[in-house]
Amino acid sequence: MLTYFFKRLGLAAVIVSVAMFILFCMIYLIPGDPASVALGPRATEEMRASLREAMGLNQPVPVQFWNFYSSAWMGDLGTEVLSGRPVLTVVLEQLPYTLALIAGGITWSVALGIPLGCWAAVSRGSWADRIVGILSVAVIAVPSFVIAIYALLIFAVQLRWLPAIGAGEPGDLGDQLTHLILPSLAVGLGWVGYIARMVRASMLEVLEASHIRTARAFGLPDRMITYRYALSIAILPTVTLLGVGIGQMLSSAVFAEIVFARPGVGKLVYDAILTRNFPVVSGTVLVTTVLFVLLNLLADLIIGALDPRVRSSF
Amino acid sequence: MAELWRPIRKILREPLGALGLFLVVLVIFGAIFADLLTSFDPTRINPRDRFQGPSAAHLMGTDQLGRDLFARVLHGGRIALFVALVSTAASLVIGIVLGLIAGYGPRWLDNLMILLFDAMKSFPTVMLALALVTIMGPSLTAVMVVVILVTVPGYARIIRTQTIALKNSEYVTAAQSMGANPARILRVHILPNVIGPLVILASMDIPVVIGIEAGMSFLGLGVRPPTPSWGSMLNDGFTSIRDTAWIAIAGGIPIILTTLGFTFLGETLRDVFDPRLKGR
Amino acid sequence: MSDDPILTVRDVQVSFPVGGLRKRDAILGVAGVSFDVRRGETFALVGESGSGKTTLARAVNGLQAISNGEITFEGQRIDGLDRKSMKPVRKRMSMMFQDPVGSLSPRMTVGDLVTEPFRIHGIEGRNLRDEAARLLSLVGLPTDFVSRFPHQLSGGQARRVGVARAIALDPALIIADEPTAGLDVSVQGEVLNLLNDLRERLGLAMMIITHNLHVVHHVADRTAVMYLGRFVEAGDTEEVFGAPRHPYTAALLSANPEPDPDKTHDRITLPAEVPSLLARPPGCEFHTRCPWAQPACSAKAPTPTQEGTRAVACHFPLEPGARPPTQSESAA
Amino acid sequence: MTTLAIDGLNVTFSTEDGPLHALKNVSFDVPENRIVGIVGESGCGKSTLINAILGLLADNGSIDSGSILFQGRDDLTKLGPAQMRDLRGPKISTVFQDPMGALNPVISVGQQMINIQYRSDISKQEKAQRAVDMLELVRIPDARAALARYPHQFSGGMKQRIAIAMALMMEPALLIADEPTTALDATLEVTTIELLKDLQQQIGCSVLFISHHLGVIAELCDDVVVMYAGEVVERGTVRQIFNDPRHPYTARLLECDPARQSERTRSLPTIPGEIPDLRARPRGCIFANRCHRVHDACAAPPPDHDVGDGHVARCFVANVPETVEATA
Repeated sequence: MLTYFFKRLGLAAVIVSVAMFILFCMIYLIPGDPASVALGPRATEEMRASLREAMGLNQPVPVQFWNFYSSAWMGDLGTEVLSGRPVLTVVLEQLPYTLALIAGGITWSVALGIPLGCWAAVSRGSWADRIVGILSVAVIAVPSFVIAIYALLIFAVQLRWLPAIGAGEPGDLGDQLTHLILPSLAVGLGWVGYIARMVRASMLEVLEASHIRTARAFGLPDRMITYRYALSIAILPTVTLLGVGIGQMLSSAVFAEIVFARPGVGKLVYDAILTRNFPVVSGTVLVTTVLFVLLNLLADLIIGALDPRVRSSF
Repeated sequence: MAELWRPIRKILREPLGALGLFLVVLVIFGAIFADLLTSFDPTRINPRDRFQGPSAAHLMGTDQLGRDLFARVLHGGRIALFVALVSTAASLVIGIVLGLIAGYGPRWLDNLMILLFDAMKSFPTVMLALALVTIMGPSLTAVMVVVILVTVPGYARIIRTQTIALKNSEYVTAAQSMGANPARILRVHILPNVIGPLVILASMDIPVVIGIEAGMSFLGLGVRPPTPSWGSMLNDGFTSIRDTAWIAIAGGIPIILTTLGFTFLGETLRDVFDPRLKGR
Repeated sequence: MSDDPILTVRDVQVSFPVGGLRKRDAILGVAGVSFDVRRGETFALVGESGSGKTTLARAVNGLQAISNGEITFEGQRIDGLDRKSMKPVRKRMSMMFQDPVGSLSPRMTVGDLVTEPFRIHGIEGRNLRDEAARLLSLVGLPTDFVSRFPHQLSGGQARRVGVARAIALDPALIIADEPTAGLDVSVQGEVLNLLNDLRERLGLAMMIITHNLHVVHHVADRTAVMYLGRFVEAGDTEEVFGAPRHPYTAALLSANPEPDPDKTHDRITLPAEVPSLLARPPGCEFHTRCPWAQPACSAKAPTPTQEGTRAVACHFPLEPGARPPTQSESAA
Repeated sequence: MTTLAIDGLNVTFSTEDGPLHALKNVSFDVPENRIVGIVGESGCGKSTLINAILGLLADNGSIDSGSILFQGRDDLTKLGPAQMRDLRGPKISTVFQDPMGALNPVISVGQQMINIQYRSDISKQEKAQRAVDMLELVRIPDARAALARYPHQFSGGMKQRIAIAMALMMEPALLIADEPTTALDATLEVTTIELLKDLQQQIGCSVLFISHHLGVIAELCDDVVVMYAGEVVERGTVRQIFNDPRHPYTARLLECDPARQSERTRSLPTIPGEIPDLRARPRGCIFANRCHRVHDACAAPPPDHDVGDGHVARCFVANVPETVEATA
């Protein structure tokens, strides 16, 4: 298990490195001058030149990449243009808000998705199955920011049941949770559908497997077959799916933070673009990418812990 | 003609498929005949008619610049469909080529490409879009580049996995033992067997692409004003959501109807033509 | 049939790398095998799963690179040839694969399938439709089958299509991997008869790979028995079946229950399971399961000895009718 | 007392192209303490028969008529799902063909064997001990340690022996073995069969053994049922069937087995033709289109002809043994 962990960790590091390389290529090799982007149209040629110098843009490209790469691994993502604070600090300040939002989204999607999918699979072909099927397809289809705006419109503006903006009073957990309900629903609703569908499909597949036929042939009770024999296997793809899904939830979180005016990395990067705060943009992209890769790694480890076949193949 | 008619009949037999087909046809119809369906110019600013609620003259009302929302919805459909179809088609072609190379090529190339795909997929979509737009500036091209970068790794991986599975199948081994060259094996034995499922999966991604376009335009990173886009309309509506909710509704409804329509249609297509893909 | 070999295989080894990063470890799927196939004869390779028989067949056909040894076909060295130089060889040597339906490309019609060899080798000047009809009638299928797809065929029909494709270019050698796999007993005979018939009519040599000894008995002139990637015994089929000299051959023969309820079975039961290729036993590799094993067997590997037409790799070859010495104990 | 008495069983599947009559008037007995073999080629209805007995027919399948009497008391065609479940395991247990897929991959072997005993009141330790005893009986080395292992850590032959141990653990009255050795190599096949025979005698259960391998049937079984296209064409003791086949299909099938041909021959016997489409069964004899003894009468449904001592063949000419009648 330990070798498995280190193997996966090594692979994750390689993927992050390649991602950094791609990011570097995008920033520095695509036509367009980061210095002019950062300074805006009214900057003088002198200002651009000095910033270029400061950003190291006059050095050869491989050296630039090495500087970018090595300092990023050391945690140095540059400094914010306006305040001069380290970008990493700024991003890490905002990260907990986004993580809370994603955790909320996962909670919605797991708490609703798994039971719904299981129910649909067990009552296959019934009305319940069909309704769950149509609803999950529908919530997957509609983009999360549309859900966010309509949720805001209905529950906050029209009905006034829940707060519309902000993350709640610091220190007041209840208030913070109330503020989390709508944004996390917007983030997680689509994933309720994904998970319900995935659980249903893999449940049906597992229920067809010959070891389930064997279990039935031994007269095991239906509850034991459904939950201990089938769901324990059917849940595995869901964990992988969630690992992948966290990337999309990060995307949805950006919209949710903007719509509900919540602090978080999405709001941070959006504001940074509007103010041409370039290092913050690339730093945030990098941090969220690392976060995504790490959470994927976590999903793989969970699978390894749940599935003896995976465990022993490493 | 009968060849074309049979699948359509099969889709119409499913209530959800019929609904999906109806919505999709409606959106396409609206986009094509936008100029005939409304006499308003979607970009013409008319300060006297600002913030008008829905009425007989303005079916969906007007926005903060007095532009007719119905006209903007119809013309916005053109942008959405154009982005969806063009970039999905481009992604499909690129993804198939890359996937076949990774799956049938040498091991080291496969490993390298998989690493690149995985790295590409490890950027959260919106973050990738934000980073790109910062460099390229907001434009329709930026939206399409984002769509291609986001979807190609997935398509390529699917094709690669299938290609590898087929590469070891007995009928491909048989073709090798008869002396067929790789080009022939890919063209005759592999491509026809992997392309069908992927086209269906890609058709189910059309709503996702429409969502990306609308989302980026909503953030002001996509289509430049004053070009009408559902996403930017939604943003206009969002700014004044407390007072004039109809603008947000006008921007959101077409997104919802289009994504639902394509999804229902895609699901039905898949169930009818390739039931094995269910649950993917 | 003549003594002139069409295929000569000498000391062929096939190794597969195992383990992830350290690629130095390798297992031997085929561990040094030599044999000839003569013009017009049927040669059978027999073995259980994991014996390396299919790997050996793929190596002969150039689908699997060999790590050692020589393969000569019609007087030409064919091991190590690249795809282009191998192409002319493939006209003369065709291969049939295990799964009757699975070895046919699912989206091609029977007509396209049987004429594919012509298209691959760019053979012009023939009317492919006529060729398809000719080939189908050779294998006893109605000509209107040309427009069918593989999934519309029964196992036996699909196998016939495979045979038609294999003989399309008038090869000199056909390699058939488990030609009766997945077929019902009542259809097996049809396929074997067809192969025999074609072999005689077209003067082909055949190499049949199978686990089914009863099939071998009826179709093969000569038989080789494989265990863990080596030949343990090879020789004329009649002789090998009549009086097996290697304990493994004897065990394999006795393990085939005959459909006769009155037959008393005094069976040679093999204790233990087949060893892993990763941990080949020292000495004679069969000694872990051999009822006759003696101390010497685990110490030194036997070298194959030739007696007449037969070669046996055993320190203590069996006398005809030999019974295992302490069967009841070793089976426990 | 007969363990299982099947009488006039008819099973139909509804398919897109109309009803498929999968089993037609199937009747035979599995007497106490005997091994009954069912032999037949693909499409003969073996799997449908097992599923019908176990009450595990697919959703589109239904039993139209007939009875499956278990131990003279329960008609399995009329039992509810809960009652059926109470029989499966303790009374009727099953070993399936695929040793790789028959065990749950994420539950340890020991836990699976303990789960099967969920009806029993004994302590968990006693259940584990019972599992160890069974594993030892099927010659799994180091049985106690094996409890903690997962199915993928065993070889195919061992997995099939574990499946047999699980099936016999509750000492059922009837063991259904569905091609349990087909996926195994020849040397493993014979050891598995011998093991099965030993255990059957120890436990004293009846066995319904399904196989397409005539040699295995001949060696293992006391009685044989020959199926073709969803019908029982002939049944009798193993000697009656193998030494004196009365249905032309049985006779030809036996001939086709290359192992039956003691003389080396280059032209093996075959049965030309194909199984008829079960959606459009012929009115008369199901084998008529491939039969070399076909005559005018065969256009009508043939009777179940008892030729003596329980030897029954569904054929008009069953009373005329197929002697040396030349058969091409």
